[in-house]
Amino acid sequence: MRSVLPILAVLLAIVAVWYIAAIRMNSTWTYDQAARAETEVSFAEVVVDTMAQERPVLPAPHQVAVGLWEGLFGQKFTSKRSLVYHGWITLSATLVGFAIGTGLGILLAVGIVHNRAMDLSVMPWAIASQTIPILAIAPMVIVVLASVGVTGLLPKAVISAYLSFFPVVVGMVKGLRSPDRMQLDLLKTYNASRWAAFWKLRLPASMPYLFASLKVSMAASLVGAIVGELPAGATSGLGARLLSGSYYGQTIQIWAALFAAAILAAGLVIVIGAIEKVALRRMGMVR
Amino acid sequence: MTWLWGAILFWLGAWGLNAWAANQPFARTRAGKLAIPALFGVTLLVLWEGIVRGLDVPGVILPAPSVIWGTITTSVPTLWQDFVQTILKGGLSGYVIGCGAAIATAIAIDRSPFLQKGLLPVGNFVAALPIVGIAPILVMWFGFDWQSKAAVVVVMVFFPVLVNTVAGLAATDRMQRDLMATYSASYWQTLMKLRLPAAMPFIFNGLKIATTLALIGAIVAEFFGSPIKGMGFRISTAVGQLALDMVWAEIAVAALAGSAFYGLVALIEKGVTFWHPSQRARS
Amino acid sequence: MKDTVATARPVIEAKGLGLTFQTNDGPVHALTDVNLTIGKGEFVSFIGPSGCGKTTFLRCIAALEHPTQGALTVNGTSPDAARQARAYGYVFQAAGLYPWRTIAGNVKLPLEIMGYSKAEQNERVRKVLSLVDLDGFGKKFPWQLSGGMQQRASIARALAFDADILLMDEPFGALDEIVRDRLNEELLKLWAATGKTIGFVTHSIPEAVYLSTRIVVMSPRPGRITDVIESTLPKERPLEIRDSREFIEIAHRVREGLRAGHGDEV
Amino acid sequence: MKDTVATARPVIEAKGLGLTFQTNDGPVHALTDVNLTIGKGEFVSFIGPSGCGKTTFLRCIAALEHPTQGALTVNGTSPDAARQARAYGYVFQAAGLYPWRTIAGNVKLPLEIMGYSKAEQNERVRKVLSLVDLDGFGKKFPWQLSGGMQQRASIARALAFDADILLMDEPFGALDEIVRDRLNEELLKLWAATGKTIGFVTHSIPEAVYLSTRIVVMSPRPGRITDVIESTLPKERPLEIRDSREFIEIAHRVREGLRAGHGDEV
Amino acid sequence: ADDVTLQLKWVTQAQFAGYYVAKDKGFYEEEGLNVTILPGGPDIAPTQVIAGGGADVMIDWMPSALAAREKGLPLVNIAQPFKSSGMMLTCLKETGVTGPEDFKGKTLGVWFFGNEYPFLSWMATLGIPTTGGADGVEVLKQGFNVDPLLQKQAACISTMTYNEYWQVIDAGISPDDLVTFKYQDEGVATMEDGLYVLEGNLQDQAFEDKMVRFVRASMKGWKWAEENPDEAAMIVLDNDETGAQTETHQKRMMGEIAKLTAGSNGALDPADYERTVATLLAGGSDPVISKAPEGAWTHQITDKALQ
Ligand SMILES: Nc1ncnc2c1ncn2[C@@H]1O[C@H](COP(=O)(O)OP(=O)(O)OP(=O)(O)O)[C@@H](O)[C@H]1O
Ligand SMILES: Nc1ncnc2c1ncn2[C@@H]1O[C@H](COP(=O)(O)OP(=O)(O)OP(=O)(O)O)[C@@H](O)[C@H]1O
Ligand SMILES: Cc1ncc(C[n+]2csc(CCO)c2C)c(N)n1
Ligand SMILES: [Mg+2]
Ligand SMILES: [Mg+2]
Repeated sequence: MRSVLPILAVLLAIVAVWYIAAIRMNSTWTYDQAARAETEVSFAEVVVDTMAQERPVLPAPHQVAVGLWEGLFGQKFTSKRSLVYHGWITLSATLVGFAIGTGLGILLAVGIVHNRAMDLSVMPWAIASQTIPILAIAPMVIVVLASVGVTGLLPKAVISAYLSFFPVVVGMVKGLRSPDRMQLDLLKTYNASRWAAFWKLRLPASMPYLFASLKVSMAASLVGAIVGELPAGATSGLGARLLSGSYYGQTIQIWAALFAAAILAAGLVIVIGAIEKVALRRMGMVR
Repeated sequence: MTWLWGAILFWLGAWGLNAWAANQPFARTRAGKLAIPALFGVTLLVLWEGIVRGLDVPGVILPAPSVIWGTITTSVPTLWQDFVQTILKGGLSGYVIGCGAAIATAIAIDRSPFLQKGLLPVGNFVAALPIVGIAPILVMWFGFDWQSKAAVVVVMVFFPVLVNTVAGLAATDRMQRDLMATYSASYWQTLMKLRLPAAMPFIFNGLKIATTLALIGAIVAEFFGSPIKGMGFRISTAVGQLALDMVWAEIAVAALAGSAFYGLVALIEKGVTFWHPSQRARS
Repeated sequence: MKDTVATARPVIEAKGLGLTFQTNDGPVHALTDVNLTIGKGEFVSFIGPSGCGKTTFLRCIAALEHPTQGALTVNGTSPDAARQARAYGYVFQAAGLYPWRTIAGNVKLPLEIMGYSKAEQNERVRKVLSLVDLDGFGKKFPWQLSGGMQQRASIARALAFDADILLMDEPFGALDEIVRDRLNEELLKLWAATGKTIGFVTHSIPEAVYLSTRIVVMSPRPGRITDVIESTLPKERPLEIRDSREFIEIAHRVREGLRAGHGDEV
Repeated sequence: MKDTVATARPVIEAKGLGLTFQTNDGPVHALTDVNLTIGKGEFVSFIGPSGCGKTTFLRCIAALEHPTQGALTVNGTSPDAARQARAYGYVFQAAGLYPWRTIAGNVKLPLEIMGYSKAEQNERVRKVLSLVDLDGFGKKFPWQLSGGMQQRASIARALAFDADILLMDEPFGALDEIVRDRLNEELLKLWAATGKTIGFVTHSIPEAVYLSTRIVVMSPRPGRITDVIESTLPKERPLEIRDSREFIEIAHRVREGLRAGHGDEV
Repeated sequence: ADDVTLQLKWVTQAQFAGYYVAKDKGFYEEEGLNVTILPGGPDIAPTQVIAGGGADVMIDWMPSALAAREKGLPLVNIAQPFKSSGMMLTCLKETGVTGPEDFKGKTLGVWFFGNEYPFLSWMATLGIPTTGGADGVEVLKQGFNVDPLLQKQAACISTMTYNEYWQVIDAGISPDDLVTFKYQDEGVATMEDGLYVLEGNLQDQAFEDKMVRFVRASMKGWKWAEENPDEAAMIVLDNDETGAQTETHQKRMMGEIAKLTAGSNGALDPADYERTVATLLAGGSDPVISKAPEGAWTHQITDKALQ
């Protein structure tokens, strides 16, 4: 309860600012329309109009809420107009991509920490890989994968994995290197193998870093899945909803899809946070 | 096919060489730290060239590195113009504003657990909004030129830096804080002398992640409307024209600029957080 | 345990003090029913088996921990208020130097915070570093120093500014006898010259006897005061005093007290 | 300094050993020209002012640091080879417990690594925890223990497995005299029973004299051995031996040696 | 049944009604074909998909296909269901644009990604540089929608008669407030929405046969759609996986599309082709194609399909 109050307060403030911004940004259109129709409008009329435009520059919060509600609960979950349906499509690609991405990220980090050649050569290229605009190569990835017969969920998951492995690599490398000299020396005196040092020292020491990275990487996975949906022929998924909304100037639809995506991401991050809490508590790392 | 096998052989050989070189004293010198990743890169390029030639991959699917290099050398003015538009104007200004705002916000909400408890989850939520959704909106709000790209970058880098800074500000150990308490140091003194220095490794973590985000953000935002220059513009039109060599030329510039940007921030980090075990271990 | 009243104006007064930590497997009673009054200018040592609550008690005085029972006043006000008045110099059980500051920078820290002038800062840093025998190490970073040197740097840090109350948690634990003797002498000189009130945790009986006006013996589980021994030694104390009958007698009493406290568990 | 030869089969042999650290403001000569031979089953204490290189020397023996000059062999092989043969138990100057393991888990760590059976692990953990007087604390996490208790846990960790050579860097620095006495006795018993070779850093002259067969006095800048004192005390040592003439004489010699080493700087 | 994959140029909408109708009404099935229709999108270059082997046949605008041909991707037009061009430039009257001569100094929104060629040719014909300044036009890469016009970020934007134009109207701007320039009327029309395949495949007897049946069925679909526009729109709606399209919009779009397909039996009119090539070659400094292409179209398929 204590943690809900501040969130509510902040949300309230945001909604208030949002309404004011909506009135300001949407009023231009109202005034323009009035000018075109050669009529005068009072401020009250403007406010009313800005709350209910069909293509607002910034939809009012309640418009988005209604759009979201309709999308989520306004129809059967299996309907193509349901955000639940599209959310599920995106979610499945996200989860597969996240699994591939984090797995790869952890493997790479382990390699980088244990192998000097990898440390020196892989890291700069992992960084370079992230500066490649994914939106540019996503279509090519889809095309290339399609030409070798891979279609459907997997191409999207590949793109999502591409975005999500990097935060894991960076965080895990830092985490696996976080043990201090004494902690490492202790194991040296036991002549512990690298394997034992990894399991008993480096891995546990890296847990807080891992979880922090997983949260970032989960969000990245979702973005990846959405990006992957754009060139997949704008068929289904939240990305497709965003795109078609954008294509038809359906601002409210965009915002609803956007919020659905964010809710999904937030939910996934919360799940990771919960796992983190349990894991770290069991490891005695939260006091 | 000879190309393909040749490339694979070269790759194996170079990997062996690299693995050997990495364990030589040479690898600890400055030259070694550049040469080894460079050799790795060359290996990748040779492999790429070999695959494209060996398997006869059409140029409209994936051009060979040699072809891309040819395009780079002949289109320097275009590439430079796009670089200035996207990276210097859109990316860099957004990065500076976004990171600055994030650090300032972290410090601002640091005093109020109430705001932290309220803002962090909400911020978390906002950060989860995919850029592909935000970019068109910001283009609608801030116009077609680089300002809207900077806005996208601000939104993208803000949260990672905020979260890292907040985590960093909390990263002092009990004794360090108690020490300040016994001096009855003011909030600002504790901040400047203890918490910010202790937070630096975390802040730089955020700043490093933000470099790559800034680049992607600036480029991707151009897909949603732009003047007729910029790296994102060039990439998206070039794909439509099947000028894949140009696409990859731009990607090469982006990767190079991104790595340089990241390297610069990492270098500054090394200077600022020289005391952190993760920096000391390798020096 | 009856209260022990000091003759001088009381600086620290604990009445029925208790502190319980809540841990994942049950509460830990770190302190129970501690009654103690420390007068201005006293030098009080705390001695007792490890885990008996010495650190916890010092932390309560410095307002770093808040008692769960009883009352505690410092200079007649709450510990928090005293802290705000910058009444404390505290030497922690571990050195706790900031890794991003050089040794000189670490010693300078409280001076910066308390707004000393640049010149004064440098002068004081020089003086205290030389006091703890670290001249020439000012520019090194903490991790480049041995454990004992780090501990000495942290003592220098607490001595660099003029706090009325000095709380020291095993400051000399990591030092050899010679340096320890020297620092003991220096500390006594400083105490005599400044009239500071000193709370001092140690494990060394001779050290406690040599330094203190009173020795508080504690015992664990729950942490409490089992004995308070007044020192009858004169204020002027050459090192040789340690061979005097009186000294040996007091040391014996302390040892007995300690042993009694240990009885239940060793 | 001439080499001191031990009578028993040599376990540790240092010849002209030197170690220089490169730091941001110039090289630090932590050790120079150290010659020392330690025989099997010896108990050698190292004493000297802080920063004189005691820790550094112990770290060289354990192959945690590599000398820049001279030769060092352990069991006739290189320190690295000895480490690979798991010849060492090491107690660090700071406790260095892993925060994500409970106290029992920390003590179990070397046992897990060396592949002891589960039952054996539990049995040994129980035994050594009780040896250092920490029964009942097995399930606590390190940060829930006082400084001295953490240090005892780290001693237990080093004793849990059977290393031939035990290197202890001020293991009892944070303990009070009573516990310290008890652990001193236990250590002597353990040594007598197992015939381990022990290298022991301490700042306490009585402790060094009480425990050792030989006492190595070191002095700083550059770290070197200034004196090696053979103990003539019998192997069987009740605590009361500390009041014997012989004991006091040896202690006096050590103090003199220390003072001489200090001469140049105090 | 033989498998055929068709790559669309854009998202599922009435612009492609003929193919959806043919699939839905079983025309393809009757011809022994199993057709997969891949929707396009803003990032999908149909030319790239077909080059990568992801599709057998694709829909594209002729300028884009000819440009790709010059880049070395041998595309051939096998059928042309669209007779006329639906592309226009739509301007806000209040910006003062009344004719092409007023473009100078204005900002114009243009689609890129292979759709910019007709515009560039037109400007070249008019002799207006596209590099900005007082004598030229400032070009914006227009995004997915008509916002630049509504937000007044551009004086004119590209629209299609059947789609974006109506979005402007739906947004609340009356046709009276707009000025439109149809490429068709300006004499710079280029062919839109033709069917293209890779030249090499046409040598293959089986492939040719497949395409013959495909074109035949597709044209049957188009003619059905022209006659039953509302039902065709509903079929499109059923096939829209995003669930974003609306009935009114698609029905109206179908009505407009019917006007563009009217007059085509599916065979390319060589005169239209020549006009398109001439327009493209007229481009000034930055020609879309540098020389008249050879063998870029064939009646090989339509001749057999439409007999
Ligand atoms: N990593 C390092 N880098 C630079 N100098 C170091 C480093 N470690 C130790 N030194 C220096 O080496 C010298 C010896 O240090 P060492 O830790 O061996 O001393 P010590 O005898 O163990 O002291 P103490 O009793 O205080 O623990 C000191 O002057 C110290 O400053
Ligand atoms: N944060 C904490 N949470 C739970 N228990 C604690 C905490 N801090 C201290 N304790 C417990 O309180 C008791 C007293 O601890 P304290 O640190 O005061 O002992 P001490 O007398 O200073 O011992 P030492 O001489 O070993 O430093 C111990 O049993 C310890 O386990
Ligand atoms: C990025 C982008 N590129 C091209 C078009 C234009 N476009 C391609 S096909 C087609 C048919 C009409 O609906 C249209 C308009 C666009 N809108 N957005
Ligand atoms: Mg303590
Ligand atoms: Mg040491």
